Amino acid sequence: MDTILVQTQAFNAGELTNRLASATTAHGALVTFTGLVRDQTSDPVESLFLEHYPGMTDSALNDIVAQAKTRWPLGPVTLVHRVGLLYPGESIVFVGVTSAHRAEAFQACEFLIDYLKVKAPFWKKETTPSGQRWVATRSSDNAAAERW
Amino acid sequence: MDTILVQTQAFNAGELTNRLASATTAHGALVTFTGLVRDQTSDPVESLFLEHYPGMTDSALNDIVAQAKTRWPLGPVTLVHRVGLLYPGESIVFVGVTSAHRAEAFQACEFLIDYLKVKAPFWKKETTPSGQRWVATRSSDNAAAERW
Amino acid sequence: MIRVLFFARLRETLDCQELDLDFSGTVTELKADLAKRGEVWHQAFHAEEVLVAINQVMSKNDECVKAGDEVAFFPPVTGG
Amino acid sequence: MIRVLFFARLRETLDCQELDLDFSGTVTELKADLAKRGEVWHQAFHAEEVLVAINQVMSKNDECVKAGDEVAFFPPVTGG
Repeated sequence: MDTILVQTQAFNAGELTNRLASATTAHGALVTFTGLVRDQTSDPVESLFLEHYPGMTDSALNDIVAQAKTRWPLGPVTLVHRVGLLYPGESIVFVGVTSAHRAEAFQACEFLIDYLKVKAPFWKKETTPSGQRWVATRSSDNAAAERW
Repeated sequence: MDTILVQTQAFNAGELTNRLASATTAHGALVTFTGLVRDQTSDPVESLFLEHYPGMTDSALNDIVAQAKTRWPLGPVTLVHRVGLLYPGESIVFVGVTSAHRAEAFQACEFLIDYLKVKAPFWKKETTPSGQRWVATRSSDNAAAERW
Repeated sequence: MIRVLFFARLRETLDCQELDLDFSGTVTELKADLAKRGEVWHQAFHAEEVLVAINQVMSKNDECVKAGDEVAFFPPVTGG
Repeated sequence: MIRVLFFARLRETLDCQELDLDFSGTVTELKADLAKRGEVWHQAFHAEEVLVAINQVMSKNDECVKAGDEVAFFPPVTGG
């Protein structure tokens, strides 16, 4: 019923959205988050490499989804994260949550991405015209995760 | 750049999601809300009729989107609301918001649907085995809109 | 003349979609006039919450209605 | 024997992906041992924030590592 995937292939956020929408008629609210590779203007990102800890990512994502399900009454949940080489405009992560009411769906979706950002073992390395650099942690991400 | 529509035809939430995702590479966060006709088990909804005030809905939706844009730095926004006859499992409303950062995208998306729920002239009438009934306002909807 | 519109449950209760009236005054005064049209009208404007839009913008009871305006009365909205 | 893994910037800094070691003790003690492997190792484990997972679960410095465990060290995560 839930879909939790870590994959090198591109995914289609719209298809994942529609699959969730048709997965249940008992849950009237569907909230999705899609994170995309941004094309910054100052030092443009040419590509992004997403490294991960293969043995741990699956269990970390499953654990985060399980936590969300103890906190809110949710229907089907989809969580897909890409690894490997990505280009601007491509989708990195998709989080889709269904629930009977919208407040719960919004909260659970934001919780999932906030927790994923600080608890799942993925690391981004950007290639720009001035070279390669590991993306630094944003303190706002820690603050966001600590709210829950 | 924004898409604001009131229509009798069904819409495809996934297609709207993908269109927003490809509309911008400057905004890395995309949050969508889809509201679906629920199939309740107690007194099952056979169909839903959505009445609206045609002259006013467009301006009300445009005004709500304009308000969101003064509050948060947003990229393209999509808001589609169906009217007329709908069946369980069909989508009633789609709200899609892009922003550079996810917190703003989540807030703006929830603001838009919260405001729409109390400020846009749509009314739902359900047909169930026990007859037709106008859907009652939920006090939680007023509370949700007053938060902002 | 003003045009008065009714929507949803209110339209059904009153069995009336639209009226053209000679009127100028506040929304409160307009409601009082309409309530005199019969028992059903009295009930509808006194027992239930009725929202108003003037020229397609949500308005308040103390606002003024003038010739040429479109005034719409309806129950609390339930879209989304 | 334990297996020690390094990821991302830390793996690059240490130029090391994986080690097999004879060790038992706390994570803090393991870090101290690793820091003795050279200047780069000393710097990496003292100057920067290093997270640890034992058997693929996020762990703390005071937790114990025993034979057969997989211990991973890495910088703060930046996925999503």
